[in-house]
Amino acid sequence: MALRSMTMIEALNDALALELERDERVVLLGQDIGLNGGVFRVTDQLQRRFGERRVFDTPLAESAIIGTSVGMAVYGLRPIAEIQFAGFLFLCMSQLVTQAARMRFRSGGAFSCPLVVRSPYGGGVRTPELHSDSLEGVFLQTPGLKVVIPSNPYDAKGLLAAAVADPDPVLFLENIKLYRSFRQETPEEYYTVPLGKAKTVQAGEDVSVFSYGAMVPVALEAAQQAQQELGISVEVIDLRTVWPLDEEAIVSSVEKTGRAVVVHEAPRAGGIGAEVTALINEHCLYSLLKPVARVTGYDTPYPVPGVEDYYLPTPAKVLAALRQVMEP
Amino acid sequence: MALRSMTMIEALNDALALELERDERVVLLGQDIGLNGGVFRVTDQLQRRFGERRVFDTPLAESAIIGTSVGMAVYGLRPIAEIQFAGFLFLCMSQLVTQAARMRFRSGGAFSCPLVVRSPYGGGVRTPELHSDSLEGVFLQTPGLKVVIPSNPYDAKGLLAAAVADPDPVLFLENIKLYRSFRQETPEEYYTVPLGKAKTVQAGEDVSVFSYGAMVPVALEAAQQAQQELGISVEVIDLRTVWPLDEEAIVSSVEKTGRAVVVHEAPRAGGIGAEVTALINEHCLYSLLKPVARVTGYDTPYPVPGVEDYYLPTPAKVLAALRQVMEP
Amino acid sequence: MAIHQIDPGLVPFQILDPEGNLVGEMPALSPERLLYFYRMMRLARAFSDRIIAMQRQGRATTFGSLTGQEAATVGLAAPLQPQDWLATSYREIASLIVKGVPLSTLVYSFRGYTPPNWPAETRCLPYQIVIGTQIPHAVGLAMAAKIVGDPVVAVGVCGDGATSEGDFNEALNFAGVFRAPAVIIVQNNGWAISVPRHRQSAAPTLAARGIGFGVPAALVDGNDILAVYETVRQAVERARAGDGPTLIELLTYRLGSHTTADDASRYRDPVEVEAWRARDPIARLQKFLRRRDLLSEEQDEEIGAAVQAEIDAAVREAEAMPPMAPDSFFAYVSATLPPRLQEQRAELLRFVSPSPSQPQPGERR
Amino acid sequence: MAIHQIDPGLVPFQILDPEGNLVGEMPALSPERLLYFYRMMRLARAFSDRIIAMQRQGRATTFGSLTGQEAATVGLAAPLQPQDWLATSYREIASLIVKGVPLSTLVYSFRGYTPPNWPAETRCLPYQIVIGTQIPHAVGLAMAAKIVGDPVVAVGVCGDGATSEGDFNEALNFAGVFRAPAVIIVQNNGWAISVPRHRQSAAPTLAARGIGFGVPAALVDGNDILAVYETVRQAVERARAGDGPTLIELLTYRLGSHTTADDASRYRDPVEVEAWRARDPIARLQKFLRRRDLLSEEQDEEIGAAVQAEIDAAVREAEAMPPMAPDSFFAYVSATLPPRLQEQRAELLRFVSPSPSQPQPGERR
Ligand SMILES: Cc1ncc(C[n+]2csc(CCOP(=O)(O)OP(=O)(O)O)c2C)c(N)n1
Ligand SMILES: Cc1ncc(C[n+]2csc(CCOP(=O)(O)OP(=O)(O)O)c2C)c(N)n1
Ligand SMILES: [Mg+2]
Ligand SMILES: [Mg+2]
Repeated sequence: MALRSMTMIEALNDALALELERDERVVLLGQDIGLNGGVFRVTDQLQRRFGERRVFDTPLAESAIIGTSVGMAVYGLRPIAEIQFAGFLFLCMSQLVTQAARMRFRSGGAFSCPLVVRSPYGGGVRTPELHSDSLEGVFLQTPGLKVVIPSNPYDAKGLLAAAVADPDPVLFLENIKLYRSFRQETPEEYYTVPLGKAKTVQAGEDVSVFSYGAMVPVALEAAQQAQQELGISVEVIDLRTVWPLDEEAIVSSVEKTGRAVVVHEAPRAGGIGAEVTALINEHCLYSLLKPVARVTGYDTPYPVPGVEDYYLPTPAKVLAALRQVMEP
Repeated sequence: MALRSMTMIEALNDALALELERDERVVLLGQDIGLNGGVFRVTDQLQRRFGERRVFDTPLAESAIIGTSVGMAVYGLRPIAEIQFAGFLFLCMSQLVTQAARMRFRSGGAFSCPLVVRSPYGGGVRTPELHSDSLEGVFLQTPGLKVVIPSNPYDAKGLLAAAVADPDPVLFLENIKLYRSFRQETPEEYYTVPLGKAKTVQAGEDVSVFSYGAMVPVALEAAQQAQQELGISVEVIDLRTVWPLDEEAIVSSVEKTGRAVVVHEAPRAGGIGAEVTALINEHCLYSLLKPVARVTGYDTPYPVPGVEDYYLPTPAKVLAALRQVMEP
Repeated sequence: MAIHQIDPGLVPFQILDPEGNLVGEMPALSPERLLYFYRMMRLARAFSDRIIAMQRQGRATTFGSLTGQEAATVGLAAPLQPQDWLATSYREIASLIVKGVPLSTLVYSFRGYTPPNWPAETRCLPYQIVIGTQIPHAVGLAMAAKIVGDPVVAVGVCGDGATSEGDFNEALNFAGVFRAPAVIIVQNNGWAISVPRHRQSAAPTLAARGIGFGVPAALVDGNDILAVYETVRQAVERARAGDGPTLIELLTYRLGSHTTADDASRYRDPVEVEAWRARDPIARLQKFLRRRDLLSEEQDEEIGAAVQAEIDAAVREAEAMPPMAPDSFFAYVSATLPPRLQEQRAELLRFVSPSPSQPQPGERR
Repeated sequence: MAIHQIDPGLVPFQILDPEGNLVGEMPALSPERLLYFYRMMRLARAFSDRIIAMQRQGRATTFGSLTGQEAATVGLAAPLQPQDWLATSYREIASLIVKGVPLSTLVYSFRGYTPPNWPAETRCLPYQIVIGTQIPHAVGLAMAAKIVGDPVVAVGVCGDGATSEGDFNEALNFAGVFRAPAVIIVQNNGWAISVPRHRQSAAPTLAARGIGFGVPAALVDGNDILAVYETVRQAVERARAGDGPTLIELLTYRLGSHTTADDASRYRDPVEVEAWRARDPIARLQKFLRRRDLLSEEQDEEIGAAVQAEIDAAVREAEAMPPMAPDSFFAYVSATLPPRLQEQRAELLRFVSPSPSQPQPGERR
C-alpha cells in the first residue's frame, strides 16, 4: 500500500473522498460542509470534486439533519451527516436515539438505517461552551447505535470506512485536539479497521489502562513515566469502539495484570469508565488486586476555556492513579 | 399528622395542590394537564381549583415546554413542567441538559433554574412505543440536574415537595405501574423527604439489593423468597434519588454484607447499575465477596407490549442473582 | 385549488358539500374508483371499530380511533403510486391500508407485536408514535429521490398538534430549501388529545405555516374525499414534475376519543361533536353516489358485509399468527448481535419456560 | 410601520436611507439621545475590533465580529426599560452593553472566564452559544411576566440561521398562543457562517414566518438605527400594553468573518461585501447627524477617543481581575455541592500547584 503522512483531518478527508468515489449512494450533509469544507476542513474540496448533489450544506437544524438522513438511509442512500460539534447532538437526540437507532427494530427488520453521524468533540483547545463536551457516555443507553472514537489518523480512516460499511447507524466522534496534533503514515488506498475491536497500543504486565481518543496519548505518556519512575510495565489499550465495548480485550488484559485504570474526558458518573469498571467487576473480580481507578472529567459541566486544563485528565493524574492501583 | 390512604397518583396530586396553595410562584404546565387533568390524572382538578393562569396546557412541543420553563424559573417562578412520557425527554434534551441544568453554572451563580420536570416512565403496562422507556441512566452525565424516582405514595409526595423546594432543576420520574398499584397511609399535610438520601426498606445481613421505582417491590418479593428458599437475610435499599447517589448508604451496606445486586428497568450498559457497581468497586472492593450482579433491562430498545414482560426484571430473575452472589 | 399560490387563504377547498352536492369541478374518477373510495372508507371505520372492540376484550393494545377521518386518510393515499413513500402517524391507518399494508399485519401489530412481515415494498414506514417525527423522514425520503433522480414522491402526514413540534417546522424548512418532492399533510382533526386547535397555534390556519417557509400550501375540506384526493393528486404531480413541496391542511374531526385510553367527554363539548357528526365524510360520499345512481341500497349493504368479512378474515389470520418469541426483541437491534447481547439473550432464556404462556396484551393506558 | 398587520410584506421599513437622508417620519428622539446612539455604535465597533486584536495576541478566545450590525444591536436594546429582559446570542454584545452589562465583565468573559459578577440586575441572560436556544427563554420570561402581572417585556434575539432551528419555531408558536409580551428579533446578517440566507429558508422574508404562527411581524432595514429603534419601541409598547408578541426581522450584514476562527473569503464574494460596506450603519447615522449639525468633526473625533479610552480602561480592569481559580468550575454546579463533588474537587486540588500558572486562552478554534 502507498503510504502518505497524514493528519487525522487529512485521513478523514481521504476516507470520505474514497467513499464518495467507491459508492454512488454515499452523500455528505451538514452545516458548512460544502464550499467552506467544514469548520475544521474535514470535508475540504469534497463539494468541488463530487458536486452539490452529493455534498451539501443544510439549514441550521440538527434534528432535521438526522431526521432527513434517516429518510435518506431508508431510501437506500448512505448518508454521512456532520453535526458541527458533538454538544449539539443534544438537539437531535430523539431522531438519533428513538429513530435512527431503532429503525431496524421498529420495523421488524423491514428497514434499516445505515447512517454515519460524524461529530467533533473534546477539550483542551479553548473552544466556546458546548464545543468541547464529550457525549459518548450519554449513548451507552442507546441500543442499536455504535459509537466509535479514533485516536490516530490510521484508525480514523479505517474506522470511518468500516462505519460507512456497517449496515446500522454509527456515531463517529472525532477529537478536535487530535485533528492536527500529529501526522502518521497512512495508506492511500481504501481499508477498514473493524468496529468493536480494541487495540493494544502498548503491551504490559502490571496494570491495564483503557482509554480512547485524545486520552490515548495522555495514557501513553503516563505509562512511560510509570515505567521510568515506578519501574512498572503498563498495558495501554485503545478501546476505539466505545459501544459495544470489546469485552474480551478488557477482560483478558485485566486477568493478566490484575489492575486497571480507565481514562476519559467525559464526566465520571455513568461514563464509559463506569461500564468498564462494572464489566471488570463482573468478569475479573477474583483477579482484581485493587479497585479500578477512573481518571476522568469531573461530574461538572465542561468548564470555560480559562480553566479547562484543570478539568481534563493529564499524564500526572493518570500517573497518580497508576501509583494508587500499584500500591501493594 | 392526619393520614389518608392514597395511591401514588393521589399523593402526587395532593403534593401539587399543596405547592400551588403554599406558593404563588408555583405554576404547572404541560400537555393535557389542564381540563383533562393529565393523561394519568396526576393534575386532576388543579386547573379548576387554581385557574388557567397557574395550571395550563401548552402546545405539543417538549423543547419549548422546558425552554420556556427555564425562562419562567429565571424570572422567579417555580415551574413544574410535565413531559407526558419520559421517552419524549429526548425531544428536549438540549434545553434540559445544556440550559436548565447549567443556568447556575453558565451565569456564575447570577441566575438559577428552580424547575421540576415531572415525567411518567416504566414498563409492564402495555403502552405504545417509547411510553415505557426508563431514561434515568441517560442523565448520569448531566451535572446540575438531580434525578428522583419514588417507589411509594409517601415518598412520592415528600420527594416532590423537596424537589420543588430545591433551588436547582430536578427531574422527577414517576413509575406508571406504581401509579395505582397500591395505596399507602400518607399525611395530608405538607412534608418533605430529603433528596439524595436512600432508604433501607428492609434491613438484612447477607446481601444488599439496590433498586428504585417499580423495582423496589420486585426486589422485596425476591428478598422474601430468598429468605424462605435460601434462608438468607437480604437488605433492600430504595435509592430514591438516583443522581446524585447516596454513596454512603451504598458503601456502608455493602461493607456489612459483602455482596450486592442492583435492579433496574433501564438498559444495563452505563445505567445506574454500572455506576453503583463502579462505586462499590471503588469503595468496597476488599469487602466484596462476589461480583456485583446487575438485574436490569437488556441492552435492546424497550420491546413492544406483547413481549415486554420478558424484558423486565422479575422476582425470579432477582432471586437467581441472589443465588449467584450467595454462592460460596 | 390554490396550491400554486403562497397564501392558502381561509376558505377550504371543497368539491362536495356536506350534503353530497357537487360544488366544484368533478375530478376525472371512474365510477369504480369512486366506489373503491367509498368501500375503503367503510373499511376504515369498521376496522377502527373492530380494534376498539378487541381492545375492550383484552385482545388488542391502545388504539386511536379513525372515525370521522376516513375521507382525509383514504383520500390522501389514493393518488399515490406504488413507488411513492408514505410516512404517517398512528392516525392514518386507513392510508396504510390503501397503500397496501395487509389488514392482518396491522391487526397483529395492534395485538402488541412487531409484525414479522412488514411490507417494505409498499413503501410505508411503520406508523409513528413520537409526534411530528415522521415528517423529517418523509422529507429525507424525498430528498433522496431527488438526489438519485427517481420520479418518486414522499408524503408525510401528521396531526394538528404535530405542527407545534420543532421537527415539523425544521422539516418543512428543509422541504422548501431543497425543493424536495415531498407532500406534507396535516390532518387537522381539531384536537391534540384534550388541546383544541386554537390553543395549538395562534395562526388563522395551519396551512399558513407554508408561507414562512416558502412552501406553497392548500387548505382543504378534509371530510370531502374528492377535494382531498384532487388536492393531493395535484401536489404529488407538482412534486413529481420537479416543482417542489406542498403543505396541505385537511380540516377534519376526530369523532371518537383520542385513544382507547382517553375519555373525550372530560374536555369536549358534545355540541361540537354533534355538529361534526353532521359532516360525516362517509355519509357525504354516500349521498353523492346515491344521487348519481352509482350506489344502490343493496350494493351498500353488500359493501358493509364484505368489509366485515374482510376484517373477520384478517383478525382470524392475525390471531392465528404465533406470538412473538420471548427473545424476539433481540432479533433486530442490529444486523448482527454483539457478543454481549448474545449473552443477555441466553440469560433471558434461562427464565423462559419451554412453551411460554402467551402474554396478555390487555393494556392499562 | 406594519406591526399590526399579519403580513410584513417585502419592503423593509426605513427612516434613514443609506445616504443618511430622512425618508420616513422622525421618531421623537432628542439630540442627546441620537448622539448616544452614535456613540454606542462607535463603541460597539471599536470593542469588537479590540477583542479581535486581543484574540490575535492570544489574550482572548474565539470572538464573533460585530462590525456592520451596530445599528441593529444598539437600536434594538435602546427602547428597553430596566425591568425588561434580554436574551441574546454572542452576536448582540452591543445590545448587552446598551442594556448595562459592563465592558469589563464582557472582556473578562472573552478572556475565557466566567465573570464572577454577571449583572443579574440588568436582566440580560448570558449570551447564548447554542443557536436559537435563547428564544424559548425569552418567551418563558415574557410568559412569567404576564402570569405575575408585571409590566415587563422580554426580548429574544437571534440570527437568520437560528430561524431554522426547531426551538425558534416552537418558541414563536408559544409566544403566539400565550400572547406573551415578547419581542422576537431576527438579526438577518445574510449568513450563518458559510450558509447564505437564501439557503437557510425558501421563504421570501424571515419576517413572513410570523404569519404561520399568528404573530404580527415587521421587516426593517437593520442598518437604519432609527427604523430599528422605532420598530422595536412600538413592539415593546404593544407587548407591554397586553397586545402580544411581535416578530421583527432586521436586514443587516456581517461585514467580518463569522468569528476569529473563520475565514469568510473561502465562501463569500467580495463584491457582496463591498456593496454592504456602502450601507455602513455608522456612516449612515453620521451623515444624518452631520447634515443636521448635531455632530461636528471635532465632536466626532472626541467620541472616537472617548470610546477607545473606555475600552482601554475596561481591558485594563478585566486583565487585572484574577483568573478563575482552578477549582472554580465546581462552584456553581448546584446551590450546594454534593459529597461526591467535594471529593472530586479535593482530588483535583492535589494536582494544582499552590500558585497556579495562569492558563493561556489563546484559542485554536
Ligand atoms: C413527542 C410526543 N409528545 C407527546 C406525545 C403524547 N401524545 C400522543 S398523541 C398526542 C396528541 C397528538 O395530537 P395531533 O398531532 O393533533 O394528532 P391526533 O392524535 O389528533 O391525530 C400526544 C400529546 C407523543 N406521542 N409524542
Ligand atoms: C445548535 C448549534 N448548532 C451549530 C452551532 C455552530 N454555529 C455557531 S454560529 C453558527 C451560525 C449561526 O448563524 P446565525 O444564526 O445566522 O447567526 P450569526 O452568527 O450570523 O449571527 C453555527 C452553525 C451552534 N453554535 N449551535
Ligand atoms: Mg389532532
Ligand atoms: Mg446570520
